[in-house]
Amino acid sequence: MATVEEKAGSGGRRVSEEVLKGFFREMLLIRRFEEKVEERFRAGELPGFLHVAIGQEAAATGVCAALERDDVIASTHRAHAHAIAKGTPVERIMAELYGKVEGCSRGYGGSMHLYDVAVGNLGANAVVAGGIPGIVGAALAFQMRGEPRVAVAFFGDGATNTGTFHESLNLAQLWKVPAVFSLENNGWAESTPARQQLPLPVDELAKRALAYGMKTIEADGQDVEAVYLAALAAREHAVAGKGPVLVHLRTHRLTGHYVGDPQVYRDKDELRRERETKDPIELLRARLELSESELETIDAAATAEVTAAVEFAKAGTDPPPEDALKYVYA
Amino acid sequence: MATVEEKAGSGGRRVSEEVLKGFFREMLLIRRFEEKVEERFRAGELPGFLHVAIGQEAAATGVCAALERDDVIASTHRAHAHAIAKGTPVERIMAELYGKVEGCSRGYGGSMHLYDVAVGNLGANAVVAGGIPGIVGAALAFQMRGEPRVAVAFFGDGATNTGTFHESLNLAQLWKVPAVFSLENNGWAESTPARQQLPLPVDELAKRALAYGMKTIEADGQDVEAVYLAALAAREHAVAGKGPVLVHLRTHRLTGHYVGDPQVYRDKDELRRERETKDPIELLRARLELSESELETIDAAATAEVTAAVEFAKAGTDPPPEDALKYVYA
Amino acid sequence: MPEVTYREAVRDALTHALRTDERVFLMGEDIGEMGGSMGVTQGLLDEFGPKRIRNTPISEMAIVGTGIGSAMQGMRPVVEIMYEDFLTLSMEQLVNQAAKHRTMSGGQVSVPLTIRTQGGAGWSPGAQHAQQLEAWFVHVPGLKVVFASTPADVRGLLWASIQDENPVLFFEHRTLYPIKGEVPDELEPIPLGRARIHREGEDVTVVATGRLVHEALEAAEAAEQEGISVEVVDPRTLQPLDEETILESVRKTTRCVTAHEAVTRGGFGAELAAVVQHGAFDWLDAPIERVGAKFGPLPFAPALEQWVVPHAADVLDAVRRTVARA
Amino acid sequence: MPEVTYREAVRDALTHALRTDERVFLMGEDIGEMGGSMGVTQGLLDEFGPKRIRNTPISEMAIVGTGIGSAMQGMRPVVEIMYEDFLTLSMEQLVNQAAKHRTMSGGQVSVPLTIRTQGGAGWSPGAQHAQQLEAWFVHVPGLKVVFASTPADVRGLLWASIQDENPVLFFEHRTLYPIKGEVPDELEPIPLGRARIHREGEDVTVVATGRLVHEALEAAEAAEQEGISVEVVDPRTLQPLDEETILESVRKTTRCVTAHEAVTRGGFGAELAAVVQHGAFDWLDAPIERVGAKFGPLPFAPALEQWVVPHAADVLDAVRRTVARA
Ligand SMILES: Cc1ncc(C[n+]2csc(CCOP(=O)(O)OP(=O)(O)O)c2C)c(N)n1
Ligand SMILES: Cc1ncc(C[n+]2csc(CCOP(=O)(O)OP(=O)(O)O)c2C)c(N)n1
Ligand SMILES: [Mg+2]
Ligand SMILES: [Mg+2]
Repeated sequence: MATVEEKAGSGGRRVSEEVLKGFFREMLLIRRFEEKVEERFRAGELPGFLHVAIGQEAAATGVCAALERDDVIASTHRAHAHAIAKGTPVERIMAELYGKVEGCSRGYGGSMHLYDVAVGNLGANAVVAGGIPGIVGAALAFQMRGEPRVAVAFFGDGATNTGTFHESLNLAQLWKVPAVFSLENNGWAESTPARQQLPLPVDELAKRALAYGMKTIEADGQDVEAVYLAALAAREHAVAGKGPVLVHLRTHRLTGHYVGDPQVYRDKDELRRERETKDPIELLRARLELSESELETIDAAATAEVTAAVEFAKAGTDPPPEDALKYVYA
Repeated sequence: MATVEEKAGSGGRRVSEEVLKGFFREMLLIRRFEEKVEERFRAGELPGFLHVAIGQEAAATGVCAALERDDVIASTHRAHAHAIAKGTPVERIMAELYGKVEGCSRGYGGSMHLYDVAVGNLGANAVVAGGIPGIVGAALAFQMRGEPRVAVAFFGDGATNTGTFHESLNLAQLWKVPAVFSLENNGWAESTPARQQLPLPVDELAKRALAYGMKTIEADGQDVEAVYLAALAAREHAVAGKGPVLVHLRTHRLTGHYVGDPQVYRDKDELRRERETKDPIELLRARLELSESELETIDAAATAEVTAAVEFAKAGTDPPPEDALKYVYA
Repeated sequence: MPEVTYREAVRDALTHALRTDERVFLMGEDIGEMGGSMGVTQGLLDEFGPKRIRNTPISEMAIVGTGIGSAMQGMRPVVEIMYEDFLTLSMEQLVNQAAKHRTMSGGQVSVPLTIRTQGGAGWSPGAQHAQQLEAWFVHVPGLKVVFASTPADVRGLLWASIQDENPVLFFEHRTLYPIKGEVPDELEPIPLGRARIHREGEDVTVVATGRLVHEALEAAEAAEQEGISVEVVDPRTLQPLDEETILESVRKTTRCVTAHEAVTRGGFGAELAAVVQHGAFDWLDAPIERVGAKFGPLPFAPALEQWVVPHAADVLDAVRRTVARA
Repeated sequence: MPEVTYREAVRDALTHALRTDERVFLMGEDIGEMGGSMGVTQGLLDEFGPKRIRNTPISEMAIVGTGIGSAMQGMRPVVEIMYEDFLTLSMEQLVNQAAKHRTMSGGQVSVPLTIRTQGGAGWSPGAQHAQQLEAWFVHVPGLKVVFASTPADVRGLLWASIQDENPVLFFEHRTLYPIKGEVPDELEPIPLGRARIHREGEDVTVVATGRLVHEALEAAEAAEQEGISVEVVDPRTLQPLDEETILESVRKTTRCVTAHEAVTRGGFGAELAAVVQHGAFDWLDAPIERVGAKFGPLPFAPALEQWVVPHAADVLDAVRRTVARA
């Protein structure tokens, strides 16, 4: 997460190379984490239903970097990147995927329900758009108490087709709560491409906000600097009491919808082209002109962190079965 | 309802005086019906929960006049005007309000559930926006079978805040079904004024459609000719396979939300001004320069029809209690 | 002990909560200037202002969800859903979110949210403004469910619900708003999970909720004339359920009737019957009779409606049937 | 008799309906190119094209509502809700519209709509992809409710549901898709409202649905070893319910266990227990035991999940408890 100093380093419309390198480290950490998840799933070690954010690392990283620790987020089924970017150590996320007490949800949540209230992660949601109204409520609480905080909902293009999305944005704008709606538009809802699920051209999805008169900010979701600056501007707008903002990030899902998805529905050439031209990590690496050795150092650190996370997770504690109902009621 | 001949009389952008007189007769019939409902409710004769459309007669009349008999509609809690305009005899509607077997829903529906499938009324709905998705489905059926028919959903400004509205318009536009969404924007949802429930300026509610890239047509909802022409254009667009249309009609509720509503929340002077300047029947009467005697003739006919309807209703048959479960399953 | 209406009792609890806890606020359709469609919140806007008495758009999903989010951030929202029929629009947030956040987070978050709603037949509302849906929520772990039948209960239980750390579905019955009853001078919370014995009796226990508590009491009076002594128990909270009080009563009387306005099939009476037959098997002298609405959407015409929903006479019939088995 | 999987059996019924009735079409998320998230509709897009196999946006309310409207206009839509947890998003249309149009219109319209959905635990899906919510719909007059447990049943019941003039909620269980079973050569509809006796027995009747039918059969085998003879009955349609078959069985065995994967409290087993204690009161030798999930949202970790949901061992325990009462 970007600190206040780092933000100062953004100097208006540009971000310092140091900050960008920090982003690079985080994005690579996310990538290595997601790859490890795919690997461990194939090895049969991970139970449940998993969705990785390979290709969408810049969106999570850039948005969360623009937030303060007191700001809160709600995530989706594709939750790992958001959780890492908001500041939960990867070992606690990995432990959660292994269903361990050391997990960020104590093994009760799983991949689609990563929580870490201490760092402002109010939880990931396995119901598409299910977390959005809660974010309006969190923002309302901040507004009512006069706290300079924002609440951020992450969601995808598919989520904009839900009534929940509509009611939430509508109410947020009506009450001008300090919320940011971060739309990661990867042009897919599972196997359903944009043209089969969106009545608008895929690149024009920010038009959703016109129905509420809500401010929108657009950014290339593969460009972490652009994402970061967009989120920073959105945060400032929201926290200043000017109302919520829809941040439209055009991004690309460079893997299947879920881990194990054979993607029979997807054109293989197009996917290859996307992987070659739209990888946010490759794009940033090229821009930073990282030397081989610098890259290797960063990569080794990320890989080591992820490997350690797996070890931590595997050495974790299985929750005692009789504790299954421990948290049903307060 | 306007016949094909009458439509021909519209001559592009104008409607013949004869047709307008027909509209006038219908609007006055609706008004006298609604006044009778208020009266009979106060007299303690009508059970249940009633909403009249006084002030909104032009919207119902103009839209339904643009429809063919085969076209279908779904109405709302404020259902009487739509039902009359779509062609159900007032006596059958009145009988429904009295809970009689002769009623258009055999006494099972009541004021908020007026059905008359024979004339294309698929039912009024007591759940705000509850009837909108069904209209998308009816339109889909017409599209799949290649039938030149349209399906029309009536709803109010308050309904545009629901998720149901959003999902329905979105899907309708995506599939380009022949549906018309007739928004009667009276600026109120019960006691809640536009500024407390809509994040857009009240006159700009057609912007809702921008979220779907849907065609919109605007008309002054107090001007029946404008409404009629708007609906005609919308119907033509939809039936030609060009996609659904949102028809935005700015209108005025010149009474309480429900029959008996003391309207404590409403500025009395403003209401008086609205009644004086926005009454669609007065406006049309002035425009048609109806003579006193012509007006009296029309009024007498309307009043007589409504009086006869009450007699018909009162003389109707109470459904036998044991028949209460007769229509639960087919 | 002052006498107040059920409506005033609800308002009293809300007023008390708003006065004593600044985290409390209200959201709902037309609860401001209009004072709610049932007049429950009349006057609250004047005392507490539009920030704490919030009129909302028609967005049942969003207002419940906003309640959840603000509750997770330390507020104490009380959301009003105008008719319980419209709970159908917020089921996702109630069932998947409010009820599950605590478990899914491994205990990190609580959702101290109260959802007030009302419904019920008896005024020819038609099929979409009269359902009694409380049974659904009893099937959802993580929620608490309250259904109060008297002014004193509704006041004390609402106050307890607002203070509860869990999401509470709070059901009021439309036809009870005007009824009067005594309430304690001081507003004390009534702990959730305790049934109330309204009337002691020896021969049959009627476990009733909502409007049917009053029908049951009327039936009990009539039964008395016939020499049948009826005990009337109102669980008041359906979740958690005070099984012990109910079972003790049935073990004493050896017969049981359940009564609610919701349709019998799949209703809360089914759960009661299942619990009672299990816990009082060796005591029961007759099958448990269930009283509820007949199995159809509520028709509009008054005569049809009256035939569908249960009344004191139906409770009395059921009581007689259980006694006839002896 | 060919052997097919439960998944193939569902597909077979859909294919048959699409081939023989041009009014039939399918709508749902990812049912096209992907063949549905459970692979049930694989190949259908190729055979029937995108007009009849319609991928939809994530709009559970609108797709159910669109199904209702098209059904009222003479089509025979089959709507898929990917996980039954997402039924929560379409409750308004299911409960207030589909179930009530016929009554509210005084019989003018019917809604011949089939809603297929699936769910269930056993694969660590977490709390929002594993609920079993069939009991809610049994409480809604106007709906029919089916829950099939074998390939032959799922095929015949789905075909009957699609032909039915009423809205049918059709539940499939996630973990049953790969199981195999024989089906008749010719696809015949299985009439709604008829239970199936899977196994005859003398000492206890287990009334089970969905996955628990298989657990019950396993428990019955084990009980046999202990000298307990178990009859296993699957109602298959929960609404209308074949009370007679169930009651006859219990009157014969004198003991009853209900079993489903849904949480016990407020579940379908409550309705079964209420019906059975009433209709077989004089025959029952032991309290009816209910088997179901423990009362909590489903936790993720496999060990927790396994502890919450019921298995054959739980059914066996319940069987033993009823017999021990003799
Ligand atoms: C309400 C609901 N409907 C359907 C699903 C199944 N589902 C899970 S993810 C998904 C696609 C989501 O698309 P999008 O919002 O664009 O997010 P992405 O997966 O592209 O990140 C669907 C349909 C769900 N989880 N919730
Ligand atoms: C889903 C739902 N929520 C709330 C209500 C209660 N209600 C009935 S009419 C109404 C206002 C509707 O406003 P609008 O759509 O503008 O129609 P109008 O009454 O102005 O004609 C409300 C809130 C309802 N019937 N359905
Ligand atoms: Mg997407
Ligand atoms: Mg309005």
